[in-house]
Amino acid sequence: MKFAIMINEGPYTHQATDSAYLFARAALAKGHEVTRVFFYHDGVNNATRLTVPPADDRHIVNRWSELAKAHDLDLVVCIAAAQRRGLMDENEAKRQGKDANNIAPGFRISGLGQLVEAGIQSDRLVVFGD
Amino acid sequence: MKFAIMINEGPYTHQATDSAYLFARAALAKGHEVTRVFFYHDGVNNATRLTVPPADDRHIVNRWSELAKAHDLDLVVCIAAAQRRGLMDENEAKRQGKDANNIAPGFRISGLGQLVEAGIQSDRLVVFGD
Amino acid sequence: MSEEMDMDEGGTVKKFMFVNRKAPYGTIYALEGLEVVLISAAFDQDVSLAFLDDGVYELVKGQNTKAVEMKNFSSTYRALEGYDIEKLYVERESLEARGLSEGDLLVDVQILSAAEMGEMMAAQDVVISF
Amino acid sequence: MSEEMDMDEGGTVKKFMFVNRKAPYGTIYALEGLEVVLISAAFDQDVSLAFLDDGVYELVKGQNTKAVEMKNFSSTYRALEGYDIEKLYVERESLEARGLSEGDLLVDVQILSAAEMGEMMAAQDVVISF
Amino acid sequence: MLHIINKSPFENNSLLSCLRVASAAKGHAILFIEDGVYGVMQGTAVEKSVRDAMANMAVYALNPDLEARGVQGRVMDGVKLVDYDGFVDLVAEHDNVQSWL
Amino acid sequence: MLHIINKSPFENNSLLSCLRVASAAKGHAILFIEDGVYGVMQGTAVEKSVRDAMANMAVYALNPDLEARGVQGRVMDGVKLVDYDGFVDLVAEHDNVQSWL
Repeated sequence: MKFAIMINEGPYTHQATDSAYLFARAALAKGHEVTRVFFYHDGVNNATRLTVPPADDRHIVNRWSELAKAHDLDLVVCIAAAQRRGLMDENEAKRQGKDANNIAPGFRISGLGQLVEAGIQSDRLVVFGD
Repeated sequence: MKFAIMINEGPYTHQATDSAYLFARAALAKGHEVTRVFFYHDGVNNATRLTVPPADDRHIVNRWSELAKAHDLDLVVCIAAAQRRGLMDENEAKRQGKDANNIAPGFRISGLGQLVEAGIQSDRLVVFGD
Repeated sequence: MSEEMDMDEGGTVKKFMFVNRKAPYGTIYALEGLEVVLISAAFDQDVSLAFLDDGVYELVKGQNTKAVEMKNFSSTYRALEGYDIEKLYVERESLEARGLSEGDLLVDVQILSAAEMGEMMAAQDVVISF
Repeated sequence: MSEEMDMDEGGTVKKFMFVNRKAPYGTIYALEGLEVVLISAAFDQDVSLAFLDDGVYELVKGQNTKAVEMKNFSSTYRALEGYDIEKLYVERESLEARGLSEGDLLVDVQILSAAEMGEMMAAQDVVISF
Repeated sequence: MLHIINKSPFENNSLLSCLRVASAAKGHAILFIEDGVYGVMQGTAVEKSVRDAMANMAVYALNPDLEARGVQGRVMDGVKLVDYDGFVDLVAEHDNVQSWL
Repeated sequence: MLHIINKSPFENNSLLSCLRVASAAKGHAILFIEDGVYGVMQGTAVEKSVRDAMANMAVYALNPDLEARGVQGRVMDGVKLVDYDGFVDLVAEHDNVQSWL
């Protein structure tokens, strides 16, 4: 079955992204397809490569990057939500005249249409948020 | 009178930082002193210079930087909360081996002791959060 | 970055419901939720909006955000009709608990009982909440 | 970056209360709140902790976070005594509404009625909530 | 002591918790801000709780937040409206402040 | 339809709203996750509401979240415990899903 996942909260602050990750991993292990993970609202904060969590804690961002690599997942970060919160890739930084960028490997920035599309193309859309 | 302010939520996501800003501005206009603004939990996300909010909306980060400049405010970002969430200045980026940094002008990164100190040294501490 | 997808999904039309349960301004969910709704109009799906709990406050007339210095987005609900989004459902019990009636709202809506709202939700293909 | 301040504030001792009203794990407030409490111990202030509403869940015995892959921080409450933080107040009404009793908690606490809790709060110099 | 409520009482328990703890004694005041201001509207499911608390407590609401939400004309009698200046004054006038987050 | 509740019913109204909307008809199920799992504990102020809803609704709770919070031994009779695998199965078995955020 095809699952799409929406994540509305940032890493560590809310358990939403933990629950979504463990759900996605379980779905993949059972042979389901995860067609897209869409990061919206504060969920875009999961996509920064600048986090340095305590050594004895999980690394939420790296965990997503690794899952994406292992299963060719499409991790999409909403451009509008990302702009409000200071998440950008190299292209976007150039376009906005910013001197730095912070997107982690495996994430891509795109439009809100990708969420609606995921809803159309998947069998189920599950929202994780606050 | 000496006020200290604590902000626990990020920009745009929650009204906490708006309320804190308007409170601080009003306090300064009335001749009070704002001894420190301490950013904790997701509040650290107020300190990124990479936000690009819609043109017809307020620019929350710049507004803090400008208020700090005008009134010599001490805007302190908690180091532990910042590390979890991907906020860092140039020194911290070097120390952590990261290739980018994102702190906005007027903010400085420091320890949690700065919050307790602010509580000791001010007449009132007001918390804005979720 | 408006790389919208191919709108033709082989004629798939799904029932999408956007569930609004949060008040405006205190948090950004109502505003960013509305941004998804507007995008969804481009996909020719069967779109409806549900307002219950504090979500009914999104539709209250006479919002004036001048003194909080935030963007007033309430007029956007009036513009939904122009996007052919005309199915707006409001739960009666939520209005009553808040001392509100249909005349307090800034758009025409269909009032449903709690049980009718439950049936409406169950009939959807995709339910997106914020 | 532990540039702690000068601990000697001319002998000022203030009454600090940290108010815990949120459950652990669902959000990070309980964990990051505890980090502030530990730092406060270095400042020789009169520190107390209040647990009410869902904050009482922070103290429930037998937490095991293995399957959610999060850090179990509940043992830290047991360590507070070693930091000379011994004033832990729990509101009786909050326990009762949740079907809990003193024996379910992992540390010794003082149980207060709602009214007693209100008096305790009013007697503080600084109240920090998360 | 000044208590600050910033959450809608229809979504969250913070107002009722605050009243449970603070309304029995004299000397406590409440300021409603942000989504908390819905708590001072007339004709709601929580009106009676707030009215009862007003026997002991002074009750304030932040007018800019009421206006933002379009509810400034529906405030219960006896609630005093303040702007950000008045918010600052309230904090200064009370010995301590607690935000019920 | 599968309803997901992730907030404590003592802090937030989402459980009671879900029950108001969904418990009258057959065919709805609820899964409690994250802080929502406090809603399936015995002896609480919301136990009766949940028990009443069980007449029409199947009720599930995510065991990893119960264990994290130390409350896995206090679950009401009739609540079915699932792990993340079971969570995936529940989503697959129901035609649609709504998270009560």
